[in-house]
Amino acid sequence: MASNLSEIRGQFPFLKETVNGHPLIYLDSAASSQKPARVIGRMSRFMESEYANVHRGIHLLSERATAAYENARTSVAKLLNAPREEEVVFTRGTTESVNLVANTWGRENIKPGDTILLTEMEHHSNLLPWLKLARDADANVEFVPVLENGVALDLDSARRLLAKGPKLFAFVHIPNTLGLENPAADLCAWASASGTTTFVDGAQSVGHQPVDVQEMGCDFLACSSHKMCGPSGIGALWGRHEILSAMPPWQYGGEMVDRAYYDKPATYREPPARFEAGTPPILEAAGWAEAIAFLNDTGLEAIREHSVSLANAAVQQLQKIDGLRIFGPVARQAGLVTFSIEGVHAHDVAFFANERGLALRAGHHCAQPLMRMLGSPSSSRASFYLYNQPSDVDALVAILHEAVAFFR
Amino acid sequence: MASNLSEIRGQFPFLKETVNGHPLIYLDSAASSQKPARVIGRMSRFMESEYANVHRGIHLLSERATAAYENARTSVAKLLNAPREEEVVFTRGTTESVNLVANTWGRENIKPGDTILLTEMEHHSNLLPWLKLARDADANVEFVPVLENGVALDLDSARRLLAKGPKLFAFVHIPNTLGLENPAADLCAWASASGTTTFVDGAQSVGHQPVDVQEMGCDFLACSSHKMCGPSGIGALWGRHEILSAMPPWQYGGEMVDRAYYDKPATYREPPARFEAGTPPILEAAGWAEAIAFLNDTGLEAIREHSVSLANAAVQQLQKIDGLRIFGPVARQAGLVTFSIEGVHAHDVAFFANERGLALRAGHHCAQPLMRMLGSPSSSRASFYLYNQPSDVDALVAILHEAVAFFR
Amino acid sequence: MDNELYQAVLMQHSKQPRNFGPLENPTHAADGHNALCGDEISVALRIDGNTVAEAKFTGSACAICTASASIMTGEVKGLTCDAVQTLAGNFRALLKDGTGPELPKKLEVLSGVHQFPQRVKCAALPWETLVSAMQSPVG
Amino acid sequence: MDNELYQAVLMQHSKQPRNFGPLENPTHAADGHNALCGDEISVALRIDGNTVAEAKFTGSACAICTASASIMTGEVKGLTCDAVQTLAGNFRALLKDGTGPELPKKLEVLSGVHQFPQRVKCAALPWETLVSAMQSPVG
Ligand SMILES: Cc1ncc(COP(=O)(O)O)c(C=O)c1O
Ligand SMILES: Cc1ncc(COP(=O)(O)O)c(C=O)c1O
Repeated sequence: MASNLSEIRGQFPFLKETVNGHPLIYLDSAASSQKPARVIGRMSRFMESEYANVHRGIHLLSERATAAYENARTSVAKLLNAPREEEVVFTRGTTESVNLVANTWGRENIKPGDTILLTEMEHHSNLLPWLKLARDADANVEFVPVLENGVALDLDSARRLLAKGPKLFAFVHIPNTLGLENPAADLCAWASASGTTTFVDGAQSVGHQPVDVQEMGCDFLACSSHKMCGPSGIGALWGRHEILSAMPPWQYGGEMVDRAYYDKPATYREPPARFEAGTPPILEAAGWAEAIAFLNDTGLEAIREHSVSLANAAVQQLQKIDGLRIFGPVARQAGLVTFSIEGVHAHDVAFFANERGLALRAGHHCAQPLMRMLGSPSSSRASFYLYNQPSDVDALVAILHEAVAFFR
Repeated sequence: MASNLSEIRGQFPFLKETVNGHPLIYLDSAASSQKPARVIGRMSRFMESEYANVHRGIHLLSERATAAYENARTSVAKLLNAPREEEVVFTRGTTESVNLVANTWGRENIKPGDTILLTEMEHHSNLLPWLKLARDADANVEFVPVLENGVALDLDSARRLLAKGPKLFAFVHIPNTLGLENPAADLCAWASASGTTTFVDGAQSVGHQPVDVQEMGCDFLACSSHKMCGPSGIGALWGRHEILSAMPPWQYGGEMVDRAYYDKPATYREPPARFEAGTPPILEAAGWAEAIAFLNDTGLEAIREHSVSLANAAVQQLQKIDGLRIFGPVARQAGLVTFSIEGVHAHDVAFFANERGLALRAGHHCAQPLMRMLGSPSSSRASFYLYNQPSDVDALVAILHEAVAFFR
Repeated sequence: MDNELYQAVLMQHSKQPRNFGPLENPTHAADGHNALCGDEISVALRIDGNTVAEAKFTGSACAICTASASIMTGEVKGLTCDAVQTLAGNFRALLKDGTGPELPKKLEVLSGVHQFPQRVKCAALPWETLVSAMQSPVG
Repeated sequence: MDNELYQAVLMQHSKQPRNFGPLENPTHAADGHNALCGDEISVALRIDGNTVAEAKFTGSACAICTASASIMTGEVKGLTCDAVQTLAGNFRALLKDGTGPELPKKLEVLSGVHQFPQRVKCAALPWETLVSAMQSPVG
């Protein structure tokens, strides 16, 4: 990818922005990614000549919109190598996907005394819905521990806890904090051996590297368009067809119903329609499909290598800053670095960096329990994606040196 | 509005589309509306130079995105004349807003034996979530009847049923089928007198005419951006502050939590954040705000008059077609006409019309119980909005004459 | 344009459908519907041994669905249940591609439907309901 | 740029905050936090009669929040609770508009904050926590 990096960067209009005269360096893709011109253009064209409500229309625009919407489903299915495209349910994003499963599969399958297994490195979105479910269902929650300084999931414990046969194991594929990748295929294999259902939070991995649900062997996987060059407002839940088919609806309304009555229970359509109540994110599906095409054209393996190599370069240089602590493994497995600096609060770091054009994230990264456990309720995060370049790392390092001199 | 109609039409790129050489005539705005160039342009610009995740960012793009997102909340609050902007919760649309209230306020307040009052003219989205809630809570459901041929809600019955003090009265302001407007302020006044909480489905009214929640006196109101020249993927729930503040969360995840723990219940933020779990529809908020500005510039009263006058003209001429039956009142109160034609199935009408460039909707319009009761499980609907013109009505009438000749 | 779909023969079937109306003493029956456009159809059969002796339909459906049901009920009368299954499969192929193996001439009037994907369901509904009826003994 | 916000006096307060550390035998105390950026602060008071006799704070917070807490704890000592309430209100106005009625000179070092809306919460947090502490008797 190094060879065509400038070509890729040329496709991202946001790179023209400046802060106080400094070119903008965006190191906050783990929160949300920027959009290439072709996604922006696709969405405009869609609104200009293809937009209408989907599914029930028998007119030109409705046919075009339906085709775009369903083609997006095909794109997502292919991106995940899903066996069937009906297994892809459109949601608002990863968070809604987790809530959907917790409220349908969860409420039907988690019984008093059952165990839900999570890990200590979950984003709030893959933590709170399960904690709520467990409370309501009188189930237990166990956590696979994280090793010292967040360098890895404790796989021995994972294996032991999975051998006890929890009902569900929900875990993050790539956490948004530690720069590591969990061995999802192994975890799912151990889970299956115990009859445990698996839910994978793919928010940070899908669109950042190849992800194959069949190879992974999971039962559910969730992801968000906005983290992979697509628009906000859409994401997906992928679930095995047998499991989805057996799940009751969650949200009720138009499109998901087969026959509705005043005085008797309605009958519902098959998945995915059953889980897509109301007007769905139509425009967003068209934009997301274009983002996926863009990522495929660029190459997901190349994107991963690029982001990880930038993160590795950052780790190498940041380690030299006195009092700077990096969370997670030294050899990066994912394109981000979370760190704290003794005597300099993350909020000040982010503010100071922004004044120089550098966009960092500060805070608990929606992973309060993990960051509290690691002893750093507030930390800074630099995350890399395909539009970042090696000089971004140099700028990061230089600005952090300056910040340390200023604040300490 | 008649004077600047051509100027308004000039702002809608979709009008350049053709079908078999015929200019496109879009009479399906009640399903979803088309987008003006300034909304399309706003969304492009937003993605080019203002996009990031909202709320937690301390960098330029995140500040811009947060400002746009919160300004959109202000725009919606003003559009509805809401007393406070924190009363506006962003959702995917009307359907999700109904589900949100049914699963929070509903589950806390509807007890066994309580009554939920609905009307016979509800869209599935304002029907099925309440039926599900009533089943789960062991509550009763009653319906305010619709008068013969759907000409009006039976207000005497409404008054009588409300006097019995149901716990909740959920009703549609403007149904998507009958071309009428329910007297929402009266209905809410009768409800309040009995201590009944009111939920108004504003999907077809907000953005099509002035709507004022304070004047209306309701407790909740739901609407969708895509029905009012804004993007899909976003809508709103408005709720009175005291009521929203007392409601538990529904979806759990990032942004809605205050403090999260592994081993004890989290604490949650105040509304609206409490109800906006995960990355929200950010881009969509920016687009919706622009759509609202566009509607305000055009004038909501003028838009209503325009659409209703086209519907009235259509009724006048359609009445002359032999065997054509129009549902709802002769004098239109809203800009749409639903009809059936003896011996010609709605599906064929829509197909035939589309071949001539005319976009109609056919089917049950997500109001199966109503349409079944009116004796027409499948009907056609022509709906008008600010970009339609008088000649669209003439084309509709001419094509229906042709269709009758062809199919009968 | 319309003519490719609404051929004259098809319109005859839709305006004056054959085998339309209730069947007395059916042995098998099923209802089908298309939530998307509002087609509603019921198919009733009298199966003698392994042969479809009688087939009628009722309901309210669009021209394509009505014509398809009219033609279908005519074609399947006298066939064995196995032959009906095969025919249903071949008809599905016709709707998908515009051609199908070993199809009675009369069914070819529906070959234009495959060009209009949103109408394929209309033509297919009677056959789906028929197949479901063969598996649903009455009473 | 930074200098408008991080003035020299402010940086002194943040690097060497006054009244930082635990207070023995507090009569009133409260915790405050800013979920958005991770500021965490605890304010402890000894209120004698109607007067704030002692005020200290602990926690981990950004420079603006720390400096604001350092200055605040110095200013409120010896004031009546009513006077503290008034001062808190005036300080809110300063953060909103960059000026405020009757503010002690020392607080003016924070007047630059209003230009950075995303930092207003940082400067306000100690005061919000103080007001909440005054309403929260210990034990
Ligand atoms: C690991 C992880 N899981 C879940 C989420 C939630 O995704 P979303 O906000 O798109 O629902 C995020 C992103 O914030 C994330 O990084
Ligand atoms: C009256 C009415 N209520 C509710 C809805 C549902 O709105 P949405 O599909 O945007 O959730 C619609 C639109 O389809 C409607 O017309």
